[in-house]
Amino acid sequence: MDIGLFGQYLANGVMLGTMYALVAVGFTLFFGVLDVIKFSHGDVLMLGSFTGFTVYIGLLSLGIENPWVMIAAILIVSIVTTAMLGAVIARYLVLPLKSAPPLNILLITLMLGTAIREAVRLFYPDGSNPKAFPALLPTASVDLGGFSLRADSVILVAAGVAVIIGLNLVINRTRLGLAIRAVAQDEETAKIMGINYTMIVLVTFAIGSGAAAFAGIMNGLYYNEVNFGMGLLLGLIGFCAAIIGGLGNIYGAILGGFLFAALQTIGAVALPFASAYKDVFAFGVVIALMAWKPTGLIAERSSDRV
Amino acid sequence: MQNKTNSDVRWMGMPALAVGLIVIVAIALFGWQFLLAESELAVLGMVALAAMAGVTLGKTGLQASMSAAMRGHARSMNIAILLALVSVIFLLGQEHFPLLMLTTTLLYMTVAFGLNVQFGLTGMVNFAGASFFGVGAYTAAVLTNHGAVPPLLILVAGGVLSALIGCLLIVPVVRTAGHYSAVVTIAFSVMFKTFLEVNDVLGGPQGLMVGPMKTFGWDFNSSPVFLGLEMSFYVNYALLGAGLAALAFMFVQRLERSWIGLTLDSVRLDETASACFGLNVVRAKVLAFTFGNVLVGVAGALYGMMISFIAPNSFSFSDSLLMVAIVLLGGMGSLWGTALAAVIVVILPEKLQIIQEYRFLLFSVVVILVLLFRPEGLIPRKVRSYFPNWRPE
Amino acid sequence: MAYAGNRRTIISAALAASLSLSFASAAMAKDTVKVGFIGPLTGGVSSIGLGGRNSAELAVALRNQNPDSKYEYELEVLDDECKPNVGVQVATKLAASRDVVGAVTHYCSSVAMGAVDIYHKFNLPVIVWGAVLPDITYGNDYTEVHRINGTMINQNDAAAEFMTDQGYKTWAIIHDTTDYGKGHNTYFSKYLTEDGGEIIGTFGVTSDQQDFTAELTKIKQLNPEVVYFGGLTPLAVRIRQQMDKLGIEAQFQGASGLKSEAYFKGLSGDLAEGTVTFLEGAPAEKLPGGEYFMAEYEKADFGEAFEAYGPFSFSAMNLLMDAVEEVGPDRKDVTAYLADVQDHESITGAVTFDANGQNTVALITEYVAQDGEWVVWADSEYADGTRTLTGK
Amino acid sequence: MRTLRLIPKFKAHIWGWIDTMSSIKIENLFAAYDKADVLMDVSLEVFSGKITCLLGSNGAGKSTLIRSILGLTPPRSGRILVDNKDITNIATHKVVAEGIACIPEGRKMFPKLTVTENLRLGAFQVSNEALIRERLDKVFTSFPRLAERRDQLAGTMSGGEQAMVSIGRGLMGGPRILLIDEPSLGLSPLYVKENFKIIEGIRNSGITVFLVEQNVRQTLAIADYGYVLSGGHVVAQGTADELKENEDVYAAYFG
Repeated sequence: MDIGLFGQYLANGVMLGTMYALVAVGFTLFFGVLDVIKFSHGDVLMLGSFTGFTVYIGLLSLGIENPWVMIAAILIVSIVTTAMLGAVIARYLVLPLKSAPPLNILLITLMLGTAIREAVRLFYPDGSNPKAFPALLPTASVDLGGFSLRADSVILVAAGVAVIIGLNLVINRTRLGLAIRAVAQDEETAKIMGINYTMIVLVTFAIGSGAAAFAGIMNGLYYNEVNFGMGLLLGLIGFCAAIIGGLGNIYGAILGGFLFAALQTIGAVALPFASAYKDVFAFGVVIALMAWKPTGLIAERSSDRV
Repeated sequence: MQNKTNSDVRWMGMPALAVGLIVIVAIALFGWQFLLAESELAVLGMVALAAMAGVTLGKTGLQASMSAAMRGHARSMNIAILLALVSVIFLLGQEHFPLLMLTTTLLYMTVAFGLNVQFGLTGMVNFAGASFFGVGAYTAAVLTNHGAVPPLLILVAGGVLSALIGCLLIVPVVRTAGHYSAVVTIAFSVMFKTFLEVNDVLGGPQGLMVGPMKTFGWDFNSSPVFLGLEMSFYVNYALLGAGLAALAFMFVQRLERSWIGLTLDSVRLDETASACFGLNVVRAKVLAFTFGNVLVGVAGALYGMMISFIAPNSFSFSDSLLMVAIVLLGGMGSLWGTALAAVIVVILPEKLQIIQEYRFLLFSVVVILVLLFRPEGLIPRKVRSYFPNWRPE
Repeated sequence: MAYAGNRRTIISAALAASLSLSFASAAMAKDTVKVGFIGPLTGGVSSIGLGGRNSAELAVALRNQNPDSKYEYELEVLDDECKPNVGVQVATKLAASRDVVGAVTHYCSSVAMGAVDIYHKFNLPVIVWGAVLPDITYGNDYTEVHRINGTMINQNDAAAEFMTDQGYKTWAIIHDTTDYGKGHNTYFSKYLTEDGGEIIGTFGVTSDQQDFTAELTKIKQLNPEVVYFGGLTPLAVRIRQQMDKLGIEAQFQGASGLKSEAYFKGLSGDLAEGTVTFLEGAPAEKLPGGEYFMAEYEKADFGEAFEAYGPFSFSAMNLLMDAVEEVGPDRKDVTAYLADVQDHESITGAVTFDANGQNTVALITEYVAQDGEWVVWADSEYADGTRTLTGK
Repeated sequence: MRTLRLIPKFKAHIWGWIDTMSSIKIENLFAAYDKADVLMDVSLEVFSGKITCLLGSNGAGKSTLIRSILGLTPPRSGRILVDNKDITNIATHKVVAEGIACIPEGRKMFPKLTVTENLRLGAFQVSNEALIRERLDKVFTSFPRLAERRDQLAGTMSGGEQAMVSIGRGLMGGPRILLIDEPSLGLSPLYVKENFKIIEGIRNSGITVFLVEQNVRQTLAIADYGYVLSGGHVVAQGTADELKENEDVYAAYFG
């Protein structure tokens, strides 16, 4: 394979991996603090990107057209709204079920995801059709031997990686992060330390959902298209990524995200059979990985959380 | 309540068995009319009626009477229920669609009984129910199309093949726990459907025709004549479906009450402790997983023959979710709860056709509400009773 | 839609009677005849299903306003979710309901494939309004099953010929792995090879895929003149968008599933410009009654557009009601009537059913995307040379 | 059981050293745990600046009492007052804000956090960074071993070292009242002795201590006042000296 082509695959893979990792980090954070899987995550992401799209339409009607202003407004409104939604979900659907069997939370959030998806399809104007998300980033490209590196892709990946690093710093270096990690390891002792448990859970869900909104906007800016079903597969893949990395471990989520992207790319291009088998291949490898490392690549030991 | 003996539990002065029989007749009559109801007002009215009846009668002690009847007169009650079911099938005799719905419900019930062994008893998750259901249906398709395999054997083959395919997952499923094994089965579910679509050996995305069922010269797709009336050919499938569901119920209940059931329970509650007591945890898990998949596969084979056409789209991840929803809604490990939930999950969206594109939204909201307010499911599992009539003094 | 239910049973009748007095009072001078519509009203292709439903509803409403019609028509609408098992269920429901005399059914081919058996079993005459798999009519000899739209055979034959005539030589094919996409791949590949085109790569993608960069990167390396996509609009939008991302400068060509307004709504900038697609029949405004249909549709103020197959649904429903007007509300008679339909006037052109119930008037229209709308090729600035397709 | 109250109810005023009011006052507390009653009509006081101990065997309800004070197991009825402020049924972090800290049973390290992070969590409600650093220095001075291992994960340390972290963590928030739940549990006798010395030191520095223990002799050696809990009831109370003299009572309870 020539270098240019390889570069192109690598660039695509990194882009996908960044998005998957952002979704997976959310799963890992939620699992960390509350031992739950919030399956509506993908649809919350979709809602984030639709919020962004709505902001864009609103700005257009106000006559604001500076792309950087638009991006800033889209990001802020979408992330804040989605973060709040995440906290509301945690408060009213997840926390009340904390003592119920974990499967119930899985099912209730799955149903919530369906409800969100259906609501957008039915109640968003013309919601069942894909929407053209604006290309707001500069599209200049550099041709590097058969592989065109576009400015918008570079910016998106850089921003995505920055968000992941930022999240990591928040978790590992701040007082809030310390509280989140404490809650993740031992809820009761964390309370005894004077940590407002409910608040930390809500904040964690807000952070995770905000990250999903960011991934949603990133998705929109990159593919220039959003649709009501986009969250379903992204959520599923994010969940798988979080699991293969090892639930509750932020590095695991990142590793899992990039690994899944790599598997899909390899499945599509480097294997002898038809590219339609790439998902079969990727999910097959996931199953094999689980047989080999039943608790994920970065294994969760005793109470290794976040 | 616990201290009373069975004969003490009375509702409106009637002995438990009488109450139980009356309730069964009432439910059968209601089900018969509900399956026939078509106008939206009738459907909504009947749903409201059922909900009201459920709430008010539960408060008047009917429930206690009912469970006393189930405990004290298990055999008579079970026979009565089966008789009621068969009567409903014959009452519906000529109504194709209600019979199709009823049979579908019975088959989903069978599936949910199978999944219940995995979820409810052993604590293993399986998000690939629809895939194993599909294995059964595809087995039926291939066997009816190629070669002259006796149909009852096809049902068995559906179960066996589903168990064999399940073996592919045994290693990762047994080694992992909780959310990790959820991912294994979810991945399998996605993989299975994509695989069917991508390759053309099994009909690809267009699907396959499934031949009808023929046993002892009795073509299941021809209409039986009963009391001089020509019945819907679905009567055949409904009867078989009822038999299958009853058999599955019996098997699972026996299993639950046996030593194996106790083993599965202890594996669910504490794997490490079970291993310390010398229980073979791996064997228990393999057994439960396989047993569940066999039931799912058999139901799938019958479903394929009844619906006569199958395609990968029918066995997607969201169908698996529907099956999991039945188990959780009913109450983990609770067979009667499962049966009730199967009725709700299969029939409600169908009866809600009237609200068309809004019904999935409504359905998901209903499930959320039930889980919020009845986290243990509609009819939570009771503590196992080995000797139904025996109570410690 | 269907208000008065089927009052077969004592209890539901009593309930309905007590609760629905307000509905029952509608004047009913004429006999009521029930007809059905089935399409995907939920899920990914629901926009086309809703457009079809609206069009069928419109046909019924217009007919009921017509004082000359002999019957009052009542439409029963069911949702097949584009899933075969659900399709079989609702088909059974419709077919088994005795007072339904005929129906206009199915957009998704796999659903239609499963349901035709049911219609045959219950002798319910149906007219398929959107599914394009040839086997639906040609794979059986059921007299009950008819189809008003063309099959993917006609479409791809025309498409291959048209594109090779434009002088293109090499193609890369992307198709989704549904029956629709795979069927299109099969027939387009067949006719393209016959017409001398060369296929340098074929890629199957799943119907919910978001990212196509892996496939497209490979396509970029293969450097075809045309990228053909066999699939529906949502995926086409993503693929076209990502082609641009990767700097692929090839002509984009789609199957009938692409011709939707959503294609323009989903694409930013002028990316849609110059895309060509092919559709059975002719555009609504070109059709004999097209202007009328569009005006009435506009007037009825449905929330959704009628989309590519709305006119087919409309004329199928009209054809069905014409049959009922002619021979009365009886399934066997309607089936017999439909078997002999020759040059029957409809807004999608004259309808003639062959022995398999397939409309033989295989008119295929070429469309090109011009300034944010689908323009018939012959009327476009591309045909007169003002604009050119990519690479020409 | 109630009849076993051998020692008359405590009268604060007759004790010369009680010149302050009680820090924690528990009135008629009933608490249930998984539907089984654990505490039945418990009333007691924790005296300011003293070590008040609560003795009882396994399952007597000692830990439930601590959990009730902390708001982890909300009582069914009764009141808990801290300096006459009612803290019954308020969230745990608000209880902590009242100046109450706890050294929980079994030390309860955050195993995947470093020693320093564990200690910092003890001062979670302190926002003054300089104050936190000052207290960290104090802890490291008192426990030089912890200073050596400040960046080690707490889960990898020995039981004795973890006990140090736990004590240090309890002091980091600068509490007025310290609840100590079974500090001797699972430690070697040497460490236990050491621990009790430290607790005495904590009291001497002016912090009110509520010590819950099974180890009667060593506890009474440092405590000022004590209660005996059995079957959810307070069955005996008195000054440490009084309690020591009634050893036959403890034989009945602790066998």
